Parts: sequence; structure tokens; C-alpha cells
Amino acid sequence: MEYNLTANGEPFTVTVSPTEGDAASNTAEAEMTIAGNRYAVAATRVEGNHLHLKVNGRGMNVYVGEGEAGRTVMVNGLMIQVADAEDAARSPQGKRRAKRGPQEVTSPTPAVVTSVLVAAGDRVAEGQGVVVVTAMKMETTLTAPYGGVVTAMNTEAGANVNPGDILVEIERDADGNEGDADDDGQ
Amino acid sequence: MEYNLTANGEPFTVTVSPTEGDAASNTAEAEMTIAGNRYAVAATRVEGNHLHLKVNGRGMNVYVGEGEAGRTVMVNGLMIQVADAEDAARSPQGKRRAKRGPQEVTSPTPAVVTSVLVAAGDRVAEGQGVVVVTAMKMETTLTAPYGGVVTAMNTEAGANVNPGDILVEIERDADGNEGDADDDGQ
Amino acid sequence: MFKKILIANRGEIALRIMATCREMGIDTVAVYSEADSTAAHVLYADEAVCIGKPEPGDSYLNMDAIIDAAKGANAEAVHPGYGFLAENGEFADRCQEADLVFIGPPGTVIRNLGDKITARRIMERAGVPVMPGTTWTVRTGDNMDEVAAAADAIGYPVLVKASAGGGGKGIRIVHEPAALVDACMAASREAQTAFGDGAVYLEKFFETARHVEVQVLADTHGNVVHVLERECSIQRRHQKIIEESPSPAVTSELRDRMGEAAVAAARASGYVNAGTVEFLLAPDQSFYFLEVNTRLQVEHPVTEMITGLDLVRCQLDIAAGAQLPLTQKDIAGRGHAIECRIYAEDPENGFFPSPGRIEVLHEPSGPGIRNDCGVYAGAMVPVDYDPIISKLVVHAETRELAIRRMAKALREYVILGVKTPIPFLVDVMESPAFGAGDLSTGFIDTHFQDWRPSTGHRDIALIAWVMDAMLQKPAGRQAETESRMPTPWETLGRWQL
Amino acid sequence: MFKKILIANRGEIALRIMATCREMGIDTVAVYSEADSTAAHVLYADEAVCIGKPEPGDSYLNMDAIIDAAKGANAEAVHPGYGFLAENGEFADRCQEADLVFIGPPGTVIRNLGDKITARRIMERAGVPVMPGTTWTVRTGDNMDEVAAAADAIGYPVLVKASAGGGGKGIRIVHEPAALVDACMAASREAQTAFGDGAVYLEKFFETARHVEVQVLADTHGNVVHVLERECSIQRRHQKIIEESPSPAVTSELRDRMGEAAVAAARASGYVNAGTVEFLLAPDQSFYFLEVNTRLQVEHPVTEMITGLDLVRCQLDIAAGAQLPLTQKDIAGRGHAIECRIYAEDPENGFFPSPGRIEVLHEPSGPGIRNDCGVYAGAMVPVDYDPIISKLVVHAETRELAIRRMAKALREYVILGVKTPIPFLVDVMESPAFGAGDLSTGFIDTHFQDWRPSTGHRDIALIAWVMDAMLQKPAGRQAETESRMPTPWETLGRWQL
Repeated sequence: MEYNLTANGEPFTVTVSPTEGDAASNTAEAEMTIAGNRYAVAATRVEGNHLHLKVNGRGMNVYVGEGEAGRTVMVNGLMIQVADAEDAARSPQGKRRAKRGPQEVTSPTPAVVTSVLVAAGDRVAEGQGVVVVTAMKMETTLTAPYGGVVTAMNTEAGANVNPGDILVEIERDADGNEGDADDDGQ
Repeated sequence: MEYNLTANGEPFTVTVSPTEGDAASNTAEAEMTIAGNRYAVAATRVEGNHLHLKVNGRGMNVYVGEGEAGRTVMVNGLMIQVADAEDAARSPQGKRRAKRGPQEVTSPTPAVVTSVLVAAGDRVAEGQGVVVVTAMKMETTLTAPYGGVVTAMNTEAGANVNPGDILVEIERDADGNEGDADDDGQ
Repeated sequence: MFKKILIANRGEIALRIMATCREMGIDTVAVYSEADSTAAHVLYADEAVCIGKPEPGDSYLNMDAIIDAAKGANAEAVHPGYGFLAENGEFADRCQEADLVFIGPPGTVIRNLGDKITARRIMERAGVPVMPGTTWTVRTGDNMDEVAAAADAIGYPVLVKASAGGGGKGIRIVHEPAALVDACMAASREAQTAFGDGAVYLEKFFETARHVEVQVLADTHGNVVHVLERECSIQRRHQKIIEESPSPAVTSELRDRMGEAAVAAARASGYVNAGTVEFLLAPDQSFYFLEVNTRLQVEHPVTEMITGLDLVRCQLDIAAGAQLPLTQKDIAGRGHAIECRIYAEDPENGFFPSPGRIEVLHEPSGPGIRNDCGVYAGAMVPVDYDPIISKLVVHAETRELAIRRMAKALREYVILGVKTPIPFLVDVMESPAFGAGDLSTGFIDTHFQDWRPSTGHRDIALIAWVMDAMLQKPAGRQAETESRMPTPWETLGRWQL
Repeated sequence: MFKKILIANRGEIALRIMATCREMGIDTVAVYSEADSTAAHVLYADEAVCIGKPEPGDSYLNMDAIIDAAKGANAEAVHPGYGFLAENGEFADRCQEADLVFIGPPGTVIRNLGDKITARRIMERAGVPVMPGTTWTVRTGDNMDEVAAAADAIGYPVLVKASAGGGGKGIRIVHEPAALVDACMAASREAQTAFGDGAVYLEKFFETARHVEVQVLADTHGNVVHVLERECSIQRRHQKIIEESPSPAVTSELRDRMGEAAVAAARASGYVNAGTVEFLLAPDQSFYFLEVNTRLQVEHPVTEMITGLDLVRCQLDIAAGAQLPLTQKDIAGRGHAIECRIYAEDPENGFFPSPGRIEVLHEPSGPGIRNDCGVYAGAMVPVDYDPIISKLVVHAETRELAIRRMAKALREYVILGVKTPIPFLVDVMESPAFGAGDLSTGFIDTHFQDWRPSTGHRDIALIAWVMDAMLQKPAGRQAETESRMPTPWETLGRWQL
């Protein structure tokens, strides 16, 4: 069978041939292929979020928790977002990640707006500060993700804002290149 | 309301007047009386087996796990067996504990019998070795809990035995005092 | 010694202080805001008093509530930890007025050293080298021409710093005259918000300087020693993230000189208790006084690891009036210690805070590993405070071995539910630049400007996702072993009798 | 340095060795019996090989299977840990024959020192003081008159010891002639079972002696140093339970003399790698050679804590042919370290093993606390092996402070599911006798013969029972956050495709 997944936003097809499993001992074995690499996998759920994997004979401990639009897998000091590709496509967070860097003006955490630096009708350059927010005593300037004209300012000083709230709407300049050549997998 | 409990085998009556509780936040408050001492208690279940108690204003962490015929409570480096008094009375372990020291010849852990040192009809003194068992490579001699005459030897060298198996039956001497003056609460 | 003290702080540092108190038989009183009613420091304390709403001004900065809590609990002393009221002279005074021993220097000393200009004057008089900079402050509305002239005299780049500052707040680097006014305004605004005082001043900025600080201990009998240095050059957002001792740049001879300067600084300011004299160390080995942190530092464990001392115990002994039990010659470092600060923050997104609930927590352990942790699995990292989770500290025979130990410990540290800089810190530990000890305050910008997490283990993560889906979720050991009938209480919602 | 080694052991010591390997970039191969397929050491290793049935003879003592596993995995060396094959000369030889480096001394050295009689002769020749005792062995069926005469000559009490012994097995104390024959038979039988060799011998027994041992390190280039002493007097069932360094009985002058004797013992026996020379220290400060443990000791961490060395790293470096990086004058202790062994055992019932599943595990942590742990919550302590759970080790400035730190750490250590000696160890730490440092191998019999757990906190336990019943059992965070549909896999039982 095939799973269409994304890892940190990049799509992968995982072909899985389960070979053995035992619900009582919480173990399963499977053969998998990812991007041409073949893996013989044996897994045991040690407890809750902790799985022990044996991948081509090598043991490792992985922890699988709730993530943005999917799961967060922690392995060997790395934190990797893995999601069903369709779920990931639906999530703005997933989309954002897939494009490396924010494409919208939104606060990364619940925050309070300190000041707004532009108004509707203003022309902004890519990287220009548009809104200043503060959270946990730390002031951060949100910048324009691309050059263009501000079509709407959706917030004001003192407002409480949340991740995903589009604070400033900007109409992209005609030469703006949405699908630039970034390698999405980084 | 009243709970009839045992702590390490000793019986206690706990009078409880619940005052407040909240299932959502997993907190409850109550007033209790134990042996004349009054306690104002606030409790929070932090996770699984871990409760935080505030007893007359003093905070402490207690852990409540499965125990012999009840629960094992770990608090401040102490492990205390707490049980419903009726359950405890039914359990041989509870009975044993209540009398300080074994009253039966049984192995405290799964073990293999190395040798039997007495036979049916033998007279034994209190503390005399009757059966030698080995477990985890450690040899231990089980002794007679009181003086008397061996009426039955229920095991033999090489046998696998379990806790609760009565290995030797001994008829107590007439002057044996089953309910001796021990303070059971030690 | 005190029988009971109040700890006017939260998180890992409150727990760190309580650990030593418990060993010394001192009862601890925690204070907490409504956001922290089940925080780790509340669960660990012998007593706990709620002092107000989540907003720091209503709780952890609320002097009235804290002093009332201490008096109400019959505490004899107050340990302020770091941050919050730790460097607030008024709080120290008010403790004293309320007959509570403040575990730190006297209020006047805190005020003198807390005002950067006054501190600078004290140091100049004591012969401690200071940075070129202004000896007057700027506020919104001041004449900016004068400021510009001063910046020109100092020479760009210059640093704009809050006079009442600390913790990286109210700081701006200015590379060219055109940016000066905006930077002063932003720093002033941030300072006003953070400290209630918008005064800022200018200082020379070294592009590649190191941040090296010296721990001092001073008792009430006039004895002062230094307890070696810590290098804290690696910072993001002007806040330290990796600290170590000894500094790879400090020779034995330089250590003696910096130590003597730190002791002179402490003596000149009438210092008492544990404090830290921060220096900027230039590439030519010249060093300049930056400021005195009049409190226990976040990074004090690296000093504890290499000296074998318990600095909190030293603080308590000094506050109780004891003489220092050691002289300068008794103090020697052994091996090498490194600390990494583990915050709930997103290293891919400018280290922006990532508050939330800790879903999974597995702390690393083993020889030479210490993790001063302020959370537990299931605990919240609230949005209201500095999002520190823990300080991971290692000690080994040499710097090279300590780096390897730290990399291993980081790789075995599991935190899910919030983002952490662990993947970033692993890459720093394993980088040739860090290994070479070639550190500066610009280290991250120089070597990790465009850091992205490694794509290694991506296949393993995909495999983990599939196997996680394939393996049954256990109901949990709790449920498995649970066979008794539910009690009537368990079927109730909220109730009151 | 090796790229990959096999660890021929299990539990906490296998994990301890793997921790250092991981820092050094050495891949680890675990071996495990069928009882240990999800044991902590198996989960932690880079590779793991099942070597047989639970019975030790079929698995952890199965030389063929272990050597096959090592060769099959392309390991270059084998670390035996302690126990099992660690002091088996044949195993060392067979590793060498299979082109595997045995991380320990050569087989001949193990054999010479493992035979108590041979060891005694080596020590006598080297001028190391030895105990009065027999230089010949007794077996079942030997002439007991000769044995009785020897015991009379030595003077009662005498100790009957297995010639091939260790770990407290095959040992009996005999106080009067009438008990001698039975004791010899019992010890011989136990020795036969444990070591496959029933030979026993007699030795003088000191009623109040201390057990003090000296750590040595010897490289393949003829360099030998001692790494200070450990006091291990506190034993139950002739097995150590509390160890510390330095010994409260050892003066600087005595330390030098015992250290020199230990180095002489190592040189005389051609010793290589880490080893421990055990001495009996009499009340008059005279000391007598007991035996050499030709392996890493259980209690090695106390030495690591006070010296800052990683003894496993030293072992690996020596086995790889490196020169010792330090000389005798580089080795100095700092502060005081104590170790408590945490077994699954019942302190109220003669410390009898208490195997089972670990239900709850909260390890203590904090400054100066190290817990070398071999289990996790949910893991089994199988009935088949030595039931050690962990070694809790503390380090502080002085013995008094280390004792307080240990008492606190013990009180914060939560293990449910099996019995442990934690309540007993707390009482020992807080006893005047231990505090006074007045230790001997009879310490427990003298001071804790009729130990019963304190009745303190009984009311708290009753309160906990009631509140536990009153508070709802949470379904667990896992279940709370779980909202997705079960996958088809989760509805299957055992399956095969």
C-alpha cells in the first residue's frame, strides 16, 4: 500500500508491505520504500508516544506527538513534522512551510500589537516592517513578505492577535514571483 | 462518611467530610479525622499515579500504585501499604503483615527448593530452618514461625514454588501464643 | 540558618533554589500566579501562596503580595532568583523593612549597579576598565543631534542600551548614522515597557567581541573571592543561549587579571552575596566592564560543575551571616562545563517563543549530565513569562569531551508539545566553529544565519509515522491495572458540600 | 579507537557503558536473552542480538552465542561489564582467539587473581599484606578434622569463602567450631551452583573491620596508577549496598600506603585495564588484601564523581592501546561521593529479591545527583537476574552535605511495582551511626538488625488513599489528544502477511 505523506512540507510516497504484527505485544514488522530506498522495519511501542524502531538492523528510539497539521516526530535530536499529504495541503501552516518563510503577515504566537507602521494604500517593499507585536516581553517586527500595496490593515495598536490572523493584506507587485525556485525540502 | 482502612496492616478509621471537588480540573477538598487528628486536605491529580496533597497547608507529592491487597502509597521515601480493611483481612499477606513476621512457611518470591531439612513427625523449634530455597542465585533458609510438630511436608528438592504455597505444615505447641502482645503498627 | 524562606520566582530557578533548601532542612514557600497553580515549583514547595493574576505586574512583580505572603507564612528570608524582582533595589529595601532577609546585595548596591551610568562611574574610580560610551542617558524627545555627535565620537557600530536593562531587552546595534534615531526610539520604548524606565545610552560595539563574566562571592565580613569565569558569547536576540567554563579564550594569566578586576568591582560597590561581573573581551585580550548582575545567574551551574561548589548554598550561608568558608587559593576549576538553555522557542523562526503544553518529556541523564528542569510532562509553558524549560549542563574532562557529551545529551532530550532549539543546539555543538572555540557575540549571525534543520532522519520520521499508525495505541498502564469499580466521586462533575 | 563494540551484559551497567560509547562515536551492540527483548539496554543500543533463553547459562553466560554475535555484527571489542562473564578468564581468551579485544585484563591474569589461593601467593610475594587463612581449599567429602584444626589456628570467628567466589555468594561466617562443617557444606553447595566450582577456603574474620578498596588503572605500556579508595563496608547478605569515597577512616597517609599496595598488587599480577584491589581495614588501621576484582566495579561512579574521570572511557582507551593520559600526581579527589544501590528487594524481609514490573518511576535529579538506571516505567525486573534497578550517586562538598543530598534524593525517588530498600536507605542516611562515619561490615546487623519502616506519614498515606479514590482517574494525555479514527491495523490482533 502507499502513503502520501509530507516531511517538513516536502511530499514523499511511502510504499509499505506489512509482514507481521502482534497487537498483544504491540509489535509490527514491515518493508518500506521511500524515494528508492528500501527499509526492513521492526517496531515496538514501548509506551505512549515512544516507539522503538529497528531499521535495516539499526535500533533507534522515536517519539511521535501531536504536530501542526499532523504529527511531530522527534528522533536523535531532530524534530520533523510528518503529515498526511492531503491534511498538510489543507493547513495554512503546511502551505507556509512548503514555501519557506511566511507569505502572510501573521504573528507566530498569541501576541499584542504594539504599533502599526503602515496604512491601507501604502506601498511596501519586501522585508519592510508593517506591524510591531509583543509577546513574552519580546518585541518583534512583522515584515512584508513581498513588495506591493497595502489593501487592508486588519489590526490596531493594543489588539490581541493570534497565529493565522492576517494582520495586513498586501497586493503583490506584478513582478512578484510566488513560486520561486526554493528547494522546499530544507 | 467513614472509611475503614489499614496502613501497613494496622486498622484505622478515617472520617471524611468532602467539601469541594471538580472533575474537570481533577481537584478535590475534604476535611478528615484520623485517630483524633484533624486534617484539612486539598488534592490535585497531577498525572496518573501522582497526586499533590496540601494537608493543613503543607504541600507534598504522593504516588499511589497497586499494592498487596490494596494500594502502595509512596510519600517522602516511605512505602506504605494501604487497603480497605475488609480486603486486607481476606488477604493472607495482609494477615501476615498484621502479625509482624511470617506465620506460615512460604517463599517470598517464586523460587526453587534446594533442600528440605525436616520431615513429617519432626519436632521443630521456632526459628529452626525447615526448607532451603534459591531464587535469583540467592539461597535462603525458610524457618519455622513457631515451635511445634511437622504434620506435612508439601514440597521436595527441585520443586518450583510460589509465594503463598504452604511448604511445611506445623502444628503449634500448646504454649504457642498466636495473638502475642506485639504492637502491630511497627 | 533560616528555618523557612520564600522564593519569589517560578520555573527552573525556583526549583533549583528549593533543591538546596531541602538538603539544608530549610522549608520553602513558593509564590505563584493564577497561571501557575499546578506549575512544577508549586508542586515541589513545602507551602505555596497565590499572589495574583498571570500578568507579572499583578503577581511575580507584586511586592506587596510577595511580602505579605512571606510574613503570613513566617518566612525569615526571600530569595529572588533571577529576573522579576531580583535586581530591584526597592524590593530589597522593602524586604529589610519587613524584617525579611533579602538573599542578595543591599538595595543601595542594587540601585547603584543597576543604573549603568552610576555603575560605570564606580568602576572607573576603582580602576576597572570600562567601555567607551556616553555617561548620560537619552529619552524620547531629547535632542538627537547631541546623541549623533556622541555616536560619531565613539565610532560606529554603536550599541544603544537601556539604562535599567537586562535580559537582552532594550538593546539595538546601530551600524550607521541614519539608523541611530529609530534605534534609540525602539530601545527606549522596549525599556519603558520592560523596566518602566525608557532611559537609554550609547556604548562602543565590537563586531567580534566575546562576552566573558566572572562570578564573585562576597560575605558580610568583607571577604570577597572570584569563582572563575564563564564565557557566554553565544547569544540570540541578545540573550545568552550557550555558556561554558572555562572560556576557551582565557589564559591562566588573563583569568587572574579578570578575577582581580571583578573582585575590585565587587569591593568598590560594597557588594554582598553572589554576583557576576560581566566583561566584554576584545580580540586583543583587552577587556571592558559591561555591568554587574546583582543576583544568581541563569548560567551559574557551569561554575558549580567545574568548582564542585553549590552557589545557592553559598548564597544562603552568606545571607545568614556566615563567613566565606574558602579563600581564593581554595578555588580551582576542573574539567570543562557547558550549558545549553532549552526554551520553548522556534529556532527556525527567529527563536520566537513557542508556549504550550509539554506533551512528552524525557530528560537526558548519565555521567556528567545535569538538567535543571522547570516543567513536567503535562505542564504548561504559559504565554505570560520567559519560556525557559530547562538548563542542560554537562561536565567532562576536556572541552572536546564536554562538547560530545552535550551533543549526546541533546540528542537524547525529548520534548514534544512545544518547539525547542534542540536541533539547532545539536548543530552548533557539532560545528567546526564551535569546536574551535572561536566564539563571539556574533557567532550565530556569522555561522548560523540561515540555519535550517538537517534533512537527516527524514525517512526515519516517515517510517515512524507509518509504524505509529500501524501499532495499537495502548490504553495506558493506568487503565490496564485498573480493575476496581469507580467510586461515587469519580462519577461526579463539579461539586460542593 | 574502536568503531563498534559489543557489551556482554544487561541492565544499568550495559547502559552506563553505552553512554560513554555514544559520546565517543563508538557503535554499540547489545546482547539479550528472551526475557529481555524490551529491556532498557536493548532499546538503547545501536544493534541488538538475541543470544538465548532467559536462564543465564543459555544467554549472558553463553560464550559461543556472544562471540558469534560480536563477529556477526563486526564488533571489534567486547566489554563484559560486571558479573556474568566479566571475571571469566576463558571468555577473555576466547575473545582474543576470535580476534576480539576483551576490554579487561588478559585471561591468565583473570584466572590467577580469580583463584583466591593463587592471588594470595602473588600478593605475599609482592609484599602486599594478606589475611591469615588457609592456602588450600575444602570440598564436600574432605577430611573435616584438618579444616577444624586450621580454623582453630586462625582463631574464631572465621570466614568460609568460595575460592571462585564473588558477589557475596558462597560465603559463611562461623563463630564456633560446632557450626564449621555445616557452614563449609552450605558455602560449597552455593559455590557449586553459582560458579560451577565448590571449592571453599577459610580466612580470619574481623567482627568490626571495614571494607576499603582501591581503584587502579593499568595500561598496556606498563603504567599503573591508583584512583583513590572507596569504602564499601555497608553490606547486606555480604553484598555491598552503600559505597562512598573518600573513606571516612582513611587518612592521607593511609591513602598513600593503601594506594601503593594496590599498585604493587596490580604490577605483581601483570594487571591491565581498570581493576579494584579490595582490602579489609582493621580498627588499628592495619589492612589486608582480600581480592582483586578484575573488572569495572558496580560502585565505580563514586570515584568518577570525586575525580572527574570517566572510568569507562579510560577502559576503552586502555583497551585500544593508548597510554594513560595521567600520572599519580594528576589524580586528586574533591568533595565527597556516596552511592546507594537500588535493588528490587524487600528490606523488611531480609532484602529478599522482589522482581516484577516497574509501575511508576520518577528518578531524582538536581545538582550533584546522578542515577545510573537500568529500567523504565513499564519495564520488567525479571526473576532470572540480579534485581538491580539503579545506582543513585551524589556528590557534594563534604561528607555531611553528601549525606543530606543522598537523603533528599532518596526521598524524591519514586518506584512503584516492586519493593525497594529506599525507606531503609533513608533511615541509614539519617542515622547518627552513619553520620559519624563509624562503619564496619557488621554495620547493618549492629544498627539496623530489627529495622522496620518508620510509621511517619501513615496518616498521609491514608489521606492519599481516600483522595485517590475521590479523584477521577484520567484516561491519560494520550487518549485526550487522540481524536483521529483508528487505522485498520489497530483493530487487528496477531497477523502475518
